[in-house]
Amino acid sequence: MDRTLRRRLEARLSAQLQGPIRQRHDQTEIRIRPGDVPDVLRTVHDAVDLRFEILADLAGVDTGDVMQVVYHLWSETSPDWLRVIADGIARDDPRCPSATFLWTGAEWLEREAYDMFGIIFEGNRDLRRIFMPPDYTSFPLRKDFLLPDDAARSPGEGVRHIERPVAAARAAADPATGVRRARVS
Amino acid sequence: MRAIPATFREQTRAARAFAEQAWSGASTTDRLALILVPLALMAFVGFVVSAVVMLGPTIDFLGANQPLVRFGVAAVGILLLTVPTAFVLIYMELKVIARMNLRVGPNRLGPWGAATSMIHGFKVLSKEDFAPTGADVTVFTLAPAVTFLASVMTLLVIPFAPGIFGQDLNIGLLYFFAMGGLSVLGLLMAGWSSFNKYSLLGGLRSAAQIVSYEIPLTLSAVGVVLIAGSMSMTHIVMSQSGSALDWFVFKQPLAVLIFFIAATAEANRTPFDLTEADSEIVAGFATEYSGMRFGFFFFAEYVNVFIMSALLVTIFFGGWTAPFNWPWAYNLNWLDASGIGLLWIGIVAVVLFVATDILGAAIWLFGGRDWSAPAAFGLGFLVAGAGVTAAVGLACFIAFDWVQGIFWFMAKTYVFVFVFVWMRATLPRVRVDQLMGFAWKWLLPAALLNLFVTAAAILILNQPVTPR
Amino acid sequence: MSFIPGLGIARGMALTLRRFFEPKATIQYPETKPDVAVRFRGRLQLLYDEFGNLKCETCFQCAQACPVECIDMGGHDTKSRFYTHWGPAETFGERREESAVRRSGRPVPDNAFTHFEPIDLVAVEEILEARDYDPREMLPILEEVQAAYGYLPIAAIKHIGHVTGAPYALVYGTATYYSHLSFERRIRTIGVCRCTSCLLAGSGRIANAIGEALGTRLGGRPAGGIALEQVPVHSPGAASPLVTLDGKPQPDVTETSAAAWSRSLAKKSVA
Amino acid sequence: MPSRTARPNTGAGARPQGPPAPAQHRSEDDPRVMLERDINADMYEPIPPYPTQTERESEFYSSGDGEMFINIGPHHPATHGVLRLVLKLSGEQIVDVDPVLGYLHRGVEKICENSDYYHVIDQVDPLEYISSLFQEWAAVLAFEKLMDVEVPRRAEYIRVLSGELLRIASHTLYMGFLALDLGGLTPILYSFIERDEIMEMLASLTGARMLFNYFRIGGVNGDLNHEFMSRLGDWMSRAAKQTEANAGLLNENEIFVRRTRGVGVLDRATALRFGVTGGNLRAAGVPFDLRRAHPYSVYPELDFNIPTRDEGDSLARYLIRVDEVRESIRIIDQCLHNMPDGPVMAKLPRLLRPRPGRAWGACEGPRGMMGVYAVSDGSDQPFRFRIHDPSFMHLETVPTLLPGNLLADTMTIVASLDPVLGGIDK
Repeated sequence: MDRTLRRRLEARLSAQLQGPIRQRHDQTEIRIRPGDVPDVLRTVHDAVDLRFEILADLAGVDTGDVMQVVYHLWSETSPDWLRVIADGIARDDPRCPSATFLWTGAEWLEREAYDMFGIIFEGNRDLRRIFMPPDYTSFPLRKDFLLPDDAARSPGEGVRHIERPVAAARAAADPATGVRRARVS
Repeated sequence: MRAIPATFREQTRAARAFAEQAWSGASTTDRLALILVPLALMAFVGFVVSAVVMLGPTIDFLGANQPLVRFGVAAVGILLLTVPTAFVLIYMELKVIARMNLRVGPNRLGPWGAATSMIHGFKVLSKEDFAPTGADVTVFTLAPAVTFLASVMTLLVIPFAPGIFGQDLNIGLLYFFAMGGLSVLGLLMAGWSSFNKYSLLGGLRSAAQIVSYEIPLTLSAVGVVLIAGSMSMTHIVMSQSGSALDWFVFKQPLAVLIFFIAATAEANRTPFDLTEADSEIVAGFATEYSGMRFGFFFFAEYVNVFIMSALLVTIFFGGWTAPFNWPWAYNLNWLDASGIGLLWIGIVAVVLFVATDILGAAIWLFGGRDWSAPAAFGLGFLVAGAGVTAAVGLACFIAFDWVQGIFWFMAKTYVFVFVFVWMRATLPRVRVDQLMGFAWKWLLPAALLNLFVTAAAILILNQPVTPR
Repeated sequence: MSFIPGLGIARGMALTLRRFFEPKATIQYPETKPDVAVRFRGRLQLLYDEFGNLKCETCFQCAQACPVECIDMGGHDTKSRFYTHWGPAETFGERREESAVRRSGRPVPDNAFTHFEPIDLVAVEEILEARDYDPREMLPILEEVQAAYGYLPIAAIKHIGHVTGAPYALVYGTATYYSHLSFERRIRTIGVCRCTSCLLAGSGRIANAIGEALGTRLGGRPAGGIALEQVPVHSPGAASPLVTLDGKPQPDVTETSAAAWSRSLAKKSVA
Repeated sequence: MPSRTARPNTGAGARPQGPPAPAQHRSEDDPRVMLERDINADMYEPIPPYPTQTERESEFYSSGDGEMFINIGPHHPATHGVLRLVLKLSGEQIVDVDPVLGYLHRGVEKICENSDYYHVIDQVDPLEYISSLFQEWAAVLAFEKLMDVEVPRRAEYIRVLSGELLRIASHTLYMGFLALDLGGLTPILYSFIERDEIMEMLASLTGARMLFNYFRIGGVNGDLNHEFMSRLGDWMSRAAKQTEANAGLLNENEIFVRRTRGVGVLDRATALRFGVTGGNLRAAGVPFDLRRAHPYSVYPELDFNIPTRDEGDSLARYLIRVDEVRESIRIIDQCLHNMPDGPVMAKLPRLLRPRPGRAWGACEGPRGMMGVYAVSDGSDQPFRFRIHDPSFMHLETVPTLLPGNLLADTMTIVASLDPVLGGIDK
């Protein structure tokens, strides 16, 4: 855990931060609004005491209530991974600014996130399906996309050999949509 | 004791009854024999009679127009030669590359997998032979034939041995290069007509490559023409007879290098096999081909390798001449040059018989208890036969210069075929622009330089090498 | 790249020529088999020990754990009551229509689980909470579950096996080992007294007769919904031998009529 | 491909208002088109493989005169795996490229979200089938951070040992395939001899030949055994010499050097912008190697160098691999020398229920950074399991590197970037 990185980040990004900076093991995690993604990424990329130059990963997450876009960054100024979570993206119309203005390589990562979660990255000039066929209509990694054969906590559970308790499933799942909701914030 | 039937009617009835009984009693094979044997007898008698009658006129006719006969025989012989040559080369390539890759290679079909390429040929024959949608079917069908014939026709002027060649043209070299240049036409036809982008690229590549490598190829051979003072292949070979030091490789070292590289490109071999670069354009001009059409391309490729090696040997490595002076003269006078006479056949037969008996008896008596007489004499026959065959072969080798010639020619040629295969096993492929750049920037100036130096040397020394 | 042009190529050619004569790495497969590592896990076969006994204990764990569902095990349990099946659908046809159903987004029917009705597992959850999900307390857990439901539902056993982490086979084995745990709802109970007077009066023979007729034994598993148990205390004033049905004495059951009576009883209970 | 008629959304989520799709064309690789249309020159006019949606697509699928489209793949001798490159050519010169992915997509992330933490490890195995241990390694790293598991030192050393062995195997195969795509037949077979030896070795260690399901959360499955050690000793005695000899077939070959030098130059800035990692980034002059840049196992205790080169061309990418093989042999030596005793597994419950949280684990694979982002919601399955594969980022640079080169350089560049489609398509 890199305390100095936490101080530096607080100094730089006090305005955009949502909630406290969490640190665990070798990871430092900040949460921002999706609108602030360009400023924050620009800051952590360019600021002399941060210089997070390598984009390790860009992942979409569907928590069941909202969508998230998670960036993992690496810098030689810190022994920690920096995890930037753009939180609170609406599930019915998920939109997020693109990171391609900094990392051209984010283009395909965003394509993948769009393909799997339907998150639309404004500013990405090649936002189309990358894995799924182009006429595919749904987004497989969403939590309401059920695999009836062996998906736990899904209407089809118990018919395959990976079985889950019904009560726990009903408790964990929203009775209306059957969406498995995260107990993570 | 049956009574002999009196009247003719009774006789016929009895005969028919006997025939019907025999026929109904006979099995299928017997019936076949009953039908075929008389037919065969009649055919044989007819043949003998016609031969006796027509022998004189036939010989007169053949003697009357000998060149025509010679050409026909040569063409047929060469067409018959190509397929086994291709089989041998394919098997050789499989095996040699495998061994260089630390593999064993084909070893299941036939002894040491020797039948592999033959089985491949049958497989290719048995495959469906289709033309893709949108192909220009006429050109698509003609292209393999053109390629194959172009490479086969060049064999006509290659002297395998003194007296063993299709035609001794006095423009043999020119004819060779002309025919070699014809093969690009077939590749281009194939690439264009098969309506496939890969094929198109392959065809165009082959056109550019062969057209640009024709020039250094030809120019490097012109030096030899200057020295030998003739374009006839036989003449060129004769002019470098003698020991290995008389070969043109020592008079034209640069030309040999240029010729070898250009020949590699001409035969579309690695590292210049851009026309069927499988990792770039799937199979080049042959992408859409299948069945025997593809087989023709395949044969043509390997026959090309053989021909290029043969030409290299012919004009630079002394063709069918021995690498050292042979101690005794050809055509020993106690052996008629026209071939082995009846006397010799008799001698060979007697020697074989006697040797078999002696060896068989020796093995039977002293070879231990476990030798039965037939086994012993069979082995004796094999050993004696091998010995006699070797002896006769050696005698022929000594006696007839054409046997010697074929031996040395084939030996040299297959050395260079091995070098081609060896290069394919080792080298990666060059790029198109590097290929063309190499041809135009390096090979062509080098060939011209070689040509000028040769001409200057001949002018200065003022003694063109005359054949012996 | 070396300064002399062509030197690298020459070196390469030399290397290949050397390899031409070196021993080859090919393994002629059918003649010489390559040696398989001792630890190799790749073979799917039932192994036998040195005495020729089958090593497989049919614990179904391989079929449960197989990630690609290539292991398929099925069959009846030792009492041949319940058909158990782990793994994918047997035939290609089944699998195809199953995947079609799956694509359509509906639950996939599997014939192997027709007997397996889901139940309300709240009680099981409470019991497990009380026992702290400890697989070592399997027997009390199972007893309490049977007390709660009156029998052991398969759903409950699967649930217990899952949440406690104990393999299903273990729970199932425990449940089938102890004779007082049963998978069947008990409908009626026949009691036979074994006090001295009743034994003298022949209650032992009656018990045997009833047991043979029902296909069970005294204190054994209930058969056809009828359990055969020992009357704890000889109810006062009852004649010997004492045979009770759901606690009510049956005075007219004697050694001769016991078998017929119990058979008719079984028929009625089944119907 | 499924039919092009729009189907109702099977996922219950409302579909976001994506970019509008214009009228749909029939793709050219649809055989019915070939049969229907009469044969003439407009067969060659560009038709997008599916309806154009984005700016980039419409730019790509509009061709000038003399330009033609050609498909490299999905089934082509030179594409590693099922990759499809739509090339826009003028003559033999490449104008533009559009890689089409997804022919190998298996939805492993979804499968992993629906299986236990134990099952995840062998689900991620077949992704990077050339070097599967590293994907497992990233997964177990993330899970161990998620569950605060302490891994025994011996297990760590065994991980490093097997990982470096597999790195050597992968690099050897890379050299062979690069040579094969350049037209050389022999090096690939020499590489396969070496790799096969290593694979047999690892089979005797892990129990499987290619998809070793070996790493476990908190250790490894099974300790070193005698068979493995003896095989390893035999191999190590000749490994250095053998690899040198095999590399000597290519390193100095003029044709090979001319084919690769200055081809597909990936300079430092571009590599950083594209998120390129691993040997391809080090060939561009950035000494970014997670084994040093973000030490994750016993690597801090080991002594090895990070080879880097400044010219970022295919030759540099190749030579970097050659050097890394030497370094890996050194690492294996050190592992064998100071291999500690002790257990190889930490004590763990049979059913893992990590407390809710997020963890990111990354390790340095042969091709670059293998990453895994795991989110737990307290249940026995990862709530979100994200797999990051380096080949994905490397393949993304192809549209930048190819234009201006010749058709033959496609194979050089793609092979020198060393993508594995199993990892790319997930």
